[in-house]
Amino acid sequence: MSGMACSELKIIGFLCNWCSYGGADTAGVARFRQPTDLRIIRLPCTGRMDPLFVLKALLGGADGVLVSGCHPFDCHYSSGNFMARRRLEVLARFLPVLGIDPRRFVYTWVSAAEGAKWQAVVTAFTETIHELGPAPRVLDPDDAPLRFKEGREIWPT
Amino acid sequence: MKIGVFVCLCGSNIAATVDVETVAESARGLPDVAYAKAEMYACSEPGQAAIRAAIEERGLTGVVVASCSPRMHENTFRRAVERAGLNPYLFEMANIREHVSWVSLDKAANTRKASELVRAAVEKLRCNRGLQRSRFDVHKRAMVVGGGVAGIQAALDLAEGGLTVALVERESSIGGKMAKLDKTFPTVDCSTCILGPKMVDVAQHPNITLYAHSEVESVSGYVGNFSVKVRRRATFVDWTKCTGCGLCMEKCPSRKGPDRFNERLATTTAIGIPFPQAIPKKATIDPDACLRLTKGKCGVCAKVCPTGAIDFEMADEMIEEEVGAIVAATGYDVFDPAACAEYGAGRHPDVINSLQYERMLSASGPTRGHVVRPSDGREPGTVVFVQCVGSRDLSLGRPYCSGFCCMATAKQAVLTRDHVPDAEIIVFYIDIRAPQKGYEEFVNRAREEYGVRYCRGRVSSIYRVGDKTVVRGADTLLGAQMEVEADLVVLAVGGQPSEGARALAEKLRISSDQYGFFMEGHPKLRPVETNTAGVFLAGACQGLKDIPSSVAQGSAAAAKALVLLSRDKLESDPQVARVNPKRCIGCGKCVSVCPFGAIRLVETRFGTQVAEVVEAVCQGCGVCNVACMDKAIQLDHFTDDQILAEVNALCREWRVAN
Amino acid sequence: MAVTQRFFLAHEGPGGVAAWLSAMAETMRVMTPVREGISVVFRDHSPEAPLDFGGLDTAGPKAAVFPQTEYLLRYRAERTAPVGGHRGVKLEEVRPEGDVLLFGASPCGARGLTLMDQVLLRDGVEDPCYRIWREHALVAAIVCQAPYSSCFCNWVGGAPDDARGSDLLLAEIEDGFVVEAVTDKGLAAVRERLAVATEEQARAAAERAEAARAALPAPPDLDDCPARLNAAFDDMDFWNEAAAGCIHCGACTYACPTCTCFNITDEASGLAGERIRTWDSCMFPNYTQEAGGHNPRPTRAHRLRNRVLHKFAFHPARFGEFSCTGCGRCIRLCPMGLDIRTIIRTIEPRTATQTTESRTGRAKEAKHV
Amino acid sequence: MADVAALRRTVLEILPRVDLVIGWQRGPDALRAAPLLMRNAADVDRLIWDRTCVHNLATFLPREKGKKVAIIVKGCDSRSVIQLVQEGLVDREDLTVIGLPCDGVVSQAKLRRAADMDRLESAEIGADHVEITAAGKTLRMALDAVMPDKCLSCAYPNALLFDRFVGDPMEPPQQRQDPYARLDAFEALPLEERFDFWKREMSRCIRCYACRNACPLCVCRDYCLAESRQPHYQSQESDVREKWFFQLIHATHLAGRCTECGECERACPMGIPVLLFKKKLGRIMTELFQYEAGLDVSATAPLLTFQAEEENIVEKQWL
Repeated sequence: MSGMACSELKIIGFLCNWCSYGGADTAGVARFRQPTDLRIIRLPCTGRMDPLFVLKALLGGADGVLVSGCHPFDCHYSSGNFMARRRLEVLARFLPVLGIDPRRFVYTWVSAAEGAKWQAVVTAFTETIHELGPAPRVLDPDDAPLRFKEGREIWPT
Repeated sequence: MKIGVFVCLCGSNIAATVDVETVAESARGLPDVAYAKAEMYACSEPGQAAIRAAIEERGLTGVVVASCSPRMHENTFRRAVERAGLNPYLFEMANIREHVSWVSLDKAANTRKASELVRAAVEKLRCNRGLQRSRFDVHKRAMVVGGGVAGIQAALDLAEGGLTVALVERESSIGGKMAKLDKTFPTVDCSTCILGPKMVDVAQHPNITLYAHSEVESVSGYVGNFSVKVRRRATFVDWTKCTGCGLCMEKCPSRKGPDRFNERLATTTAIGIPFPQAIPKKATIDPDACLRLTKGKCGVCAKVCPTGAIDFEMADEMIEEEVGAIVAATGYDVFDPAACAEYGAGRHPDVINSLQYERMLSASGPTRGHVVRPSDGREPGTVVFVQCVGSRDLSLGRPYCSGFCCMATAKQAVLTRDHVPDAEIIVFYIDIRAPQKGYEEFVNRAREEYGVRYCRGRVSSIYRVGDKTVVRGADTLLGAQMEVEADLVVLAVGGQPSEGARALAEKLRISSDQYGFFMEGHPKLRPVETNTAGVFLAGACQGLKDIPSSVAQGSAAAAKALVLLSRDKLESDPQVARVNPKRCIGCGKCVSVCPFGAIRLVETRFGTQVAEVVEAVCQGCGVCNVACMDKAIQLDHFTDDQILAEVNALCREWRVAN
Repeated sequence: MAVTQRFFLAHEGPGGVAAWLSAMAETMRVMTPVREGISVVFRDHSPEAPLDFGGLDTAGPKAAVFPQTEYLLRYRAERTAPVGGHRGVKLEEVRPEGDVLLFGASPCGARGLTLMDQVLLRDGVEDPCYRIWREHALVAAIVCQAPYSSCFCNWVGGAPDDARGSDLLLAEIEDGFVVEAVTDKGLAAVRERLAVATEEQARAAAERAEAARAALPAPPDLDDCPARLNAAFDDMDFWNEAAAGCIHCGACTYACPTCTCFNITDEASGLAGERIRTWDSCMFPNYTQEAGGHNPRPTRAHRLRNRVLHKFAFHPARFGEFSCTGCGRCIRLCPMGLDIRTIIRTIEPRTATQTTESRTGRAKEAKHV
Repeated sequence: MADVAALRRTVLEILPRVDLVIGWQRGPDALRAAPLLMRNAADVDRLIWDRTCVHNLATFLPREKGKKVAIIVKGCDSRSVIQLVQEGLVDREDLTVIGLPCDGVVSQAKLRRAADMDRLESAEIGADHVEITAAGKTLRMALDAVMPDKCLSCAYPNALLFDRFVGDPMEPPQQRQDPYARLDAFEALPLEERFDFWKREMSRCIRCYACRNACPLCVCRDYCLAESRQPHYQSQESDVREKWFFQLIHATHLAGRCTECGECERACPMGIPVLLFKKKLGRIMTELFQYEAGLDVSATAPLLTFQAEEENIVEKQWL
């Protein structure tokens, strides 16, 4: 299926519970329209964000990964986002050596109050991923073990 | 595991743009899911009853609710499943309202997205395990940081509630900004007359220990068991001996030190008591102004002091306080209008700020209550008030409304009429904000009964011509340029977090917003709690507010702390990091990254080192989990396997083709 | 079964390598050795890729009949009741499919297959997947012309032109290969397609093989090697020293043409999953790790001892042959420069007191790994 | 290079005070060495010191924790020791470091590319050349041509941490190659080619973990994520995704710790250039934090700390 035009790509978001998850809630409460590609995983803090989760997702079939947490100085745990910023910046700069387009990974800060910013971030990032198109696959879907193919038929195309 | 999935319609909030039946049907095809059903309102009593019934009748061992944000109802549902006998951590939520139904109208895409989020929740739940809360003892003592009116109220309520209280105040007297005010709006009653008795209560209350001229040095520990180091800054006067007689003040030859209480409108002695009603009423030496401390000469005060209280050798003292809860009430600072060069504050003598004017109006102030032009001491004929200086100004990075200045200006305009009956009084404003009880009426009285002229428009510049201060602005209602030759200009300055607020936030491990105001736990539902258990907020440090709101919040913070410490033991959040000692190699990376000092290395019986988490200190951020290379330390409820289960569940499906 | 018959496969031209491989590729997968950097690996044959017959394929031909990852079965849980509840499970055995020609293997690698057969194709405990792979594989080995410094096939009963394990044995001469059909399967692959070799060609090939054999240094006598190793079983001082430089990686075992150890894991995702057999190595600490926490081979010394004894004592005791083809891959690839030849040549039983001391030494060692 | 006799004398002097001394001995052929663990004086006779002593022996230190150990190190190896001490994985008090000056070793990979090393008959290493006789052919090569890249761009020829230094400290040799030359060349390729490159290279990997086990800073012992079932980061399958993901585990866990000693790549039996990942991370660490691992036992690794205002991080701006 890779290479075909896709109406929806696979974008995984990792959001800290206190700021960005709240910001995404705020955007929802305000009914700010957003593209539907993003699937959000809730973390307690971006300090919990292991760069390996991003790599796991990118090698596992995600077309884009978005991490969002509290603005600097606003971390619920005081310094989790500062730790995350270093780890994620290193990761962002590391991706090109793997041949992965660095635009497929973004980390940013959105507060619980910034519903409009969340909408802008999701929209812009989704647009970027659609411009880049489907990510190159490490494994051809047809070569993948059965368990990864299971579920392909759930959604009629 | 036997999992039940409940997909909420939320009336039409979800059902309008998500096909909930399809979501429930897809859930039935997920591993371990034994039951899936759509519910009209899952959070309602009938909805919760249905969940409990399903757990009991079908023997469910795990529950997923797909509904609104977990930030909204996770606790609701945790309690519901707990009542049915399930461990509350064998529960997961999929947010299909705020993140799905409300942000897109594409029903097919929403349904697919909701189903995938449910699948991720189910896959995570399959990795969950029941967590147990542990219990620990608490100190039945509270600390209040900041002795303004909010802190005073909190301290008094806590003390009346039966707790002992340590009240820490940076200045040498409590009272805060309110002590500097002449009158308060909208009743125009004497500020000192209503605050004074409360200050005396603080001094006399047997449950309150007052540390004035002191600051919080460091905070460690956790809810119920904070250990706070308080630095008592050297006063150079032994307060146990000082009687507050004031003789030293009369004799002190250094009289050029800035009078901070009087907002630098005057100078004062190097030793002194800031104002007559000060609590504690004890003298303090300003080491920067004292001749003895700066030049080694003088020492007059020591000679005249009848009790021999002067001690030039005094050094800062550290005091360790063990408390169960902390109320932060550090108030605010006024905006320094020197940043707005066009208004001439600091350059033109007859341009002062509203707090300075307040001191001028006060009978105990530097002019003994006479309204005068600072330049020549003459009574002003025209007084201009400029509103929103340092508020609602994007160019200064202060888009917020300071809240109290409209009313303060109206009050000062009214008082000006009392002091100078013939004065022309003009207020430049952008909007008038007077939403509380009696406020709007007060402003109208100022306009109508006191003849205060309100001009809607921003002032563009203030400059000096001869001995007049010219205020140039626009009256946008008339559409006319205005130039007023004023004798006195009062800038209604806004507020900002008090100096050192960020540093205190770091010590308390609470967060602050982009301006530095402390963040409450929830803007609506947890307005005095912070996200650090056991730390509460009162007054303007959380956001600028007027006296009644500050007092209310002081009482509210006290009530929250009293509720917390009414229990003999507290339960800890079980979402904490846990070490697998077999895996741990004892490298200590977790120890060095933990923001709470919650991890330590201990020696095993084999002589090797392993990490150990102090459960009650751990706040559950998970920074350690990432730093650990062999993943020997795992954050419960957000373990690697739980997050990977979600990642895998979301990645597994290949893209949807057109 | 063995009908010795010789054919000629030219380097170039109609009866040449390229043409023959293309013909073979019509009915089976063809894998040929390709040089990538400093290693030589078997890849799906591509007419464009230059073949590399210069030396040993780095990781041996084992993977062609004993893949590093083998899917043994797949399953999928299925809902039977309309609203969740009881589920059935659909199980499906996965079995290898399709023929494969492994062209250009080394004789020592090919001979490894016969030693693997002893383990995996024993009566009563036959490995069904391996059986199918073996039956479907056609092995064409090429006679070595000049031994490596790490080669010791003649120590363990092998030779540069050892035909055991091969279906076809190719010996390179000036303008092509003399192809010996070792098995009927091999014969069928060449009989219709290749010309019969001339006597002159056959003689040239034999001469070269003889020269290669002669180029190998004389082997030591290893007849008493199993006995010496068994006697030194408890001499942990010896094993500690032998394993001193070992970093317990799996390079030696994974490249070994006779190692057959594997691990079985189940992987699931959602309702579907697979049972997977993957290579394992006795050099890994986790290899003998027991669920209760005990590890009977706690140190590198224990693990190295097992590897050496398995190959030079235990296997010979059961099957009458060393489980080693002397290919030297473990020596070439060892990142730390360990040499198994040193061990099997030098080991001598020590006195009883030394052995007792070493037992205490073992307990002390165990704590630190 | 220092004199092996002097080195042996130093070892003999230290040996009575320690449980073991880690050095090198002759390996399977004239250009390969092997580690040597010396426990008594007789062992010291086998000690060698020449340009074949490539192994970074620091890899043996963590597992000898608790024993009194002496180790012989080159400049590059000493950085791994520093890093291990910094991370508390080795007790400095239990450790005696014998430092050496070194202006380069020989690379098996480069020798293999140039000569038939599997048929090596004899070799001689001169001051600026290597002469090899293999498969009957004699080849004389400049030393620079067969040195590992790390030696061509060496900035630390002398051990940085030592209790005893044998020989005279050297001036850093002239840099004959940019330390990131190979990375630059690789990064000049288009993204898709880089991606395909790794897919091809990783397909060769046999998951033997020689890279991991040779790494002096891979210290998770028996609990490597690559083989862990809980947490279950990856399966045991040998497809490219799993193999590549393991390399990424290894690389990310070395970020800010790796001294780029190159043991991972040297150890790889399949010749996969896995050092590129670490080189990239090393360069990122320099760019972002001006940090080089393994220089200072009291430094804090950049990923274990932060600055509220990061000088070199420009965060994503949204319009």
